[in-house]
Amino acid sequence: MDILSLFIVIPLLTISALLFCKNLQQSRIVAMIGSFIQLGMSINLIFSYFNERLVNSDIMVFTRDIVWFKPFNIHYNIGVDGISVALLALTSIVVLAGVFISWKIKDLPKEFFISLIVLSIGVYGFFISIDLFTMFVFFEIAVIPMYLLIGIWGSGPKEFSAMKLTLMLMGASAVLLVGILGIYFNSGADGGPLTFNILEIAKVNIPFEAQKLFFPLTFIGFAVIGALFPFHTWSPDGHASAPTAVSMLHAGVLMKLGGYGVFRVAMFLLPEGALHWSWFFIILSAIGVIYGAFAAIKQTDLKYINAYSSVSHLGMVLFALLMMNATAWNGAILQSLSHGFMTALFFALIGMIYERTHTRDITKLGGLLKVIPFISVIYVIAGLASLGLPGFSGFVAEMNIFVGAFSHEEMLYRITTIIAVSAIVVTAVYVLRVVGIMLMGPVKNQTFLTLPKVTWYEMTGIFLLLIPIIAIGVAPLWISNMIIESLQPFLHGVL
Amino acid sequence: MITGISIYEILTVTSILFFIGVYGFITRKNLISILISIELILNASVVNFVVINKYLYPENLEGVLFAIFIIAVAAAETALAVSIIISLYRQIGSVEVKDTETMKY
Amino acid sequence: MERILFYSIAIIVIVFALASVASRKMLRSVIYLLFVLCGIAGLYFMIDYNFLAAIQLTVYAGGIVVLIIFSVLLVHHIELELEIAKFPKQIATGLLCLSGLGVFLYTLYSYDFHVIENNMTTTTQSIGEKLLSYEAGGFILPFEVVSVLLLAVMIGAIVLAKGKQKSKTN
Amino acid sequence: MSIDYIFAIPLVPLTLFLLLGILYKRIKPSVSGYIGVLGLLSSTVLSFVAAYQYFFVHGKVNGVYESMVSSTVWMNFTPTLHIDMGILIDPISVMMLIVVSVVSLMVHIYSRGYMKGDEGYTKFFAFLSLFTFSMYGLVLATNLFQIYIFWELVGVSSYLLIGYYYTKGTAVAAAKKAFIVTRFADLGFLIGILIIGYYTGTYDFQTLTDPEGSAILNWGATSFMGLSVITWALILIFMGGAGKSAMFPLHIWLPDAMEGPTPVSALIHAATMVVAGVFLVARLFPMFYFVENGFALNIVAYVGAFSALFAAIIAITQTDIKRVLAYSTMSQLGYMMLALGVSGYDGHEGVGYMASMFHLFTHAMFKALLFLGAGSVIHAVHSNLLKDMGGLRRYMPITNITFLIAAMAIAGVPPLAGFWSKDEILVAAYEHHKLLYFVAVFVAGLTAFYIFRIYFGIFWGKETAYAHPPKESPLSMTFPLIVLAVLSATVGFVPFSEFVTADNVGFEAHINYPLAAIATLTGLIGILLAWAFYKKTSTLPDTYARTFGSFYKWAYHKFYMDEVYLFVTRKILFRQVSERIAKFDKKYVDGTMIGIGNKTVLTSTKIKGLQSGRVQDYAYGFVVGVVVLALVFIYLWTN
Repeated sequence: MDILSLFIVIPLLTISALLFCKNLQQSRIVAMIGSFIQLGMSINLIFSYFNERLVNSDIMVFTRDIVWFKPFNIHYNIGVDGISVALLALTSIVVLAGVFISWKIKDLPKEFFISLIVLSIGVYGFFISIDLFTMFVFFEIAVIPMYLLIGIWGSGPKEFSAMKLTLMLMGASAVLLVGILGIYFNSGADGGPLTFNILEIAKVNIPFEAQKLFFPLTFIGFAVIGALFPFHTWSPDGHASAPTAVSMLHAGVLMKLGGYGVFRVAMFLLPEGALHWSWFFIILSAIGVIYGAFAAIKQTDLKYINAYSSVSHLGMVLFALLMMNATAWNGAILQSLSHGFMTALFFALIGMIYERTHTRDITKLGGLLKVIPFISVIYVIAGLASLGLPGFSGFVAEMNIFVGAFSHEEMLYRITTIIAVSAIVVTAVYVLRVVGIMLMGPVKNQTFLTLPKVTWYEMTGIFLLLIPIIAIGVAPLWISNMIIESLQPFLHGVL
Repeated sequence: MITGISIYEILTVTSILFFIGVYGFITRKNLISILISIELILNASVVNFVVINKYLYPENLEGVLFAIFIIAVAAAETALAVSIIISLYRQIGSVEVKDTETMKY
Repeated sequence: MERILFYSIAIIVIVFALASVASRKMLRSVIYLLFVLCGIAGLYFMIDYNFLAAIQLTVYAGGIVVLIIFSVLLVHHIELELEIAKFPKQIATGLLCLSGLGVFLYTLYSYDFHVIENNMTTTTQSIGEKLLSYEAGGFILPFEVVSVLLLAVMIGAIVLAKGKQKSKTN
Repeated sequence: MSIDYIFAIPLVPLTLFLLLGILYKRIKPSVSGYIGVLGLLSSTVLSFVAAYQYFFVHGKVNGVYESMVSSTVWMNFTPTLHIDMGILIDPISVMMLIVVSVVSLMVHIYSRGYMKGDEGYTKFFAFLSLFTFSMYGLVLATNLFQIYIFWELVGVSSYLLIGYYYTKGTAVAAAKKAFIVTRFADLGFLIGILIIGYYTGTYDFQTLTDPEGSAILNWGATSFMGLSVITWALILIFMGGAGKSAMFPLHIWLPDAMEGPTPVSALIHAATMVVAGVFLVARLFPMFYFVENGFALNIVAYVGAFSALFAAIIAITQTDIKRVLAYSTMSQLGYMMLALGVSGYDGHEGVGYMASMFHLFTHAMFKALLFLGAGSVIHAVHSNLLKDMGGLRRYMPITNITFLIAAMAIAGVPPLAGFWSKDEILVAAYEHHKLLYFVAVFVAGLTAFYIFRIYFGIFWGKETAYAHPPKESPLSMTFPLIVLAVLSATVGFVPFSEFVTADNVGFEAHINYPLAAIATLTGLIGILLAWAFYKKTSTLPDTYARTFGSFYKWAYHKFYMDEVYLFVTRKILFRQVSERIAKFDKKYVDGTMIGIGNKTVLTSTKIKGLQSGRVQDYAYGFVVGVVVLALVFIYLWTN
């Protein structure tokens, strides 16, 4: 068994073990052990990746290729580069933290953890695939359990939100499938056989007309899950209804599939189409950045605030990807990672606050710093990380994006960069607004005085997420080197 | 073969019969009437088998044999249909199509 | 002579068929059907398929129509005026059938049938031999299948017709 | 000279912060106070060692104090453009080290008394350490990005410390305001950095400020909308500096920041953080001076002069003593900016630069003293308002005397510290532009007036009936007062121009007697007026307030700047933009998506009737289909 297929196999084993569990205690232990092994594996993968890189200079390493549908030349073709390694690590950390946060889940614990792990299979598979079709299959695997997770374990208008989310993502998938098939049928443009293999297609000169046609389809297909304005509206409702761990996984990991897909498929395979269309999507994503930030100011539901903040932050990812240079791309990947940890942390904290106070309306909360100091302090830290304070990962990512985007030749792009930069002020406004209203000030409700303290499993979840944020923020060089190195083949492909 | 009658004329008659059956099938609202219409349609086609056999391939017998089978199957079908109608009548007290519309949507 | 006979049979068949689908009284409708079936039996006689004509009369006119009459008598009052489709729907269906007929006839008349002039009479014996023959072109297998079918239908009909009276017990 | 031991100076407070932050609950308050003071003491000692070594042991090389750098790459943007982390030792950073260390140490000692019994005692020291660390990092920064990083960190420490009394609504609001206003200013700073990085390809101070370097010579000539791109960048960077240093119109956060504990106001909002803007301009001084003949520098000068005047006028009318001091700080910062703005580069030309740094140095001492003295008073009477005080000289003799020394220092009474530095500023202004000079002199008079107004108000005047008779503060609080008073009285005699100049060469400064006399006279007039108005309770202040009428009212309401900002943020940005966007999102963007869903459902409801379950209908459709298809095929075949 190769090191990457284990990322699929171990969750499958975990699921089969979960099937035999009888109650909450057993299922959470099994899920925890399974995710813990995953985390160990992704850490191991980081080190083996560095070792492998010393001797192997292919674009993808640890590759493996098995045909699974010959007539259409579909392969189970896997491999990783620095970017996917980083994102795999992100996923395994968030999944483990998610399991810890769901330690006390009430209804149907076994089924909950199974769905959670199915979701993680989809995500792992997506990040390791180099075959377009396999990638798409994993993409769908990741999206579908979402419906169940929100529809069954959610709160509020959960059925509606679940349906809205799933339908919008499915709609995007349909568009994406057209894009992928378009790429597939043009992959023989140089006379070779039709193929789904990304690395093979990248060598083919797909005709410009086809690129022009299929780039927007592929881009939008992926970008909807990355919350591109104006296709972001599934996200606030979906997050608001989802249970804590699902929000974490969704915002932390699933939304990253968008940026990664855009990068790996749309930009890499259709570079000329990307150049042709970039101005349009840059404007959209820059609007998204500012728009999300402004929309977040007026929300009163914590999860809505966070959802709009995700729109803003992930708009930054798409924005940077379209800028087409190594610095901005590096920033985009770092932003994906950083946003993944940060927003998962946020949702975890919101879940804890909600569990204790039974409300997410910030106007009803107040003075939490006095009654649940640990959670509140971490919330402040997460907020500061989110507004891009140096020393946290957000700063590193944003600076890379800004510097990269600003070094674009064209004036239009630089002006949009300045617009996007101004989001840092608006972000500060909404983050501090929440901190000011919810955490500081007098204690609004006397019942808050008796709120239970933070528990060990909550602390574990928090630290799992907080440590990478600080680690990237304080010492960004190693990870940014790992990413930049992997960007080189893409740069040559595009420029 | 009928002296002085071309195959076109016979086929015209059966076509008319066929479409009368179709008309009845669509417009009638009663299960038994629909059954009658089906018999008309079946008969129209049986005649076609026979006539084409007689006019075009007189030395063969396939058309006739098919006609016999069709009649047998029609008899079977009618028997079943009638028993279904009776059983339905027992259950819902009606053989009107509108009362049996439970397969909707 | 045969022309006159054929046309009168054709007119009987068509008129009674129309009457059968148009009549609002069930029993009459069945009786009109009987006339149509008899007319068709006449047609078989005219083209010298006597055996077939006999079967038509016995099975159809004698069996099926009687069955239908029984069912009518079981489930209807004789004088019951049946409901039929609304007038616009009738018109629409009529037009549809007419255009369908037009298509049929157009196709028929534009096709050139290679008619073989003959006067052969098919005997019952030859039909029987063909039906029970094992050789190539023999129909023994379908014959057996049909007999099994008839048996199955017989059982099925009994089971169905004997079914419980659910609506009344509930 | 090895400079590696200087890394220890910022690292000590960082360690303290982590230690106190992590062991927050498990550490006794008294212990954490001692740890904080001891840690800072070691940093201070190291700072003095560094200063001694740099100026006296290492000394001048080829006639200049050379800059020394030790840094490592922290993050790569491109192979050539990267953020370094390290330390840059040159005269101004060494001077800032001394300022930060001394004031921070004094504030640490003072806080042990002032914060006694507060439940967040340990937290307070942790935040103070975080701030001190960030401030060290800022002054030692080797490049623009590093300074930006620590710039943000001092901002957040300031946020945390202003909001220290987090259950108090006004404190929370003030903290938020301070952070957001400076953040807005930092936006300009960041864009400026981006522009500089893009054109010059470096963030490094030494490369950027080299007068013969490409940043100044080549890129200074690339123009955009009438000005050089570098000038634009400098203006934007100055915007960042103006935000931190509370220059008009970005000053509105500073008075509100007085909601924080008084030691914090002394350390952050008087002596160290707020001078970061001045320091930044000084850091980039060659760029400001050489690019386009100092266009950006002129802006600095005028903004500084206006802020000085503006703040001094407001200071006269305020009744909260900490606010008076806050406006005074703003006014003095304006002075420093003004001095930088009027400065030249070489030799004696650079007197403004030298004066600005000198004033920064002396101001840190006496303003910290004023704040700590005010804190001592507030500690005794539990109020910030002037009307609750009076006649305190009998109860608090040490506070009285130290406060008086500080007040005389800021009023420019010779031979106290303020006199010397202010004199140099006036000289520089006089040589540059007469208008700026007159503004500066006028502001000097106003300064003397408002500072003695509160002095007389607090320590003389009518005695208020105190519920508890006020007591002199404990030794932990008076000791820093005495130390700072001694420093305020004496640092003026430091031959500053020998050490800190624009070109790092040094020159000998002489007192310009006529100008000094005028300045001193103005100061004395101010003091005498204050004497006449406020020594005893009199009707004079009210009479004059009425004479000035609406102008007084405007000044009392801080010229309605807060209201203007509130209008822009709350009415326009929140009400108009943000709320509209939120509504737009709900109604149109989301509405479209949901609309598509609803339309689908509607269509399906309509067409589901086709699937009626009636075989006859299906047959009808089937026949129609057959006929139509047949017609189509016939049509196709016959043609």
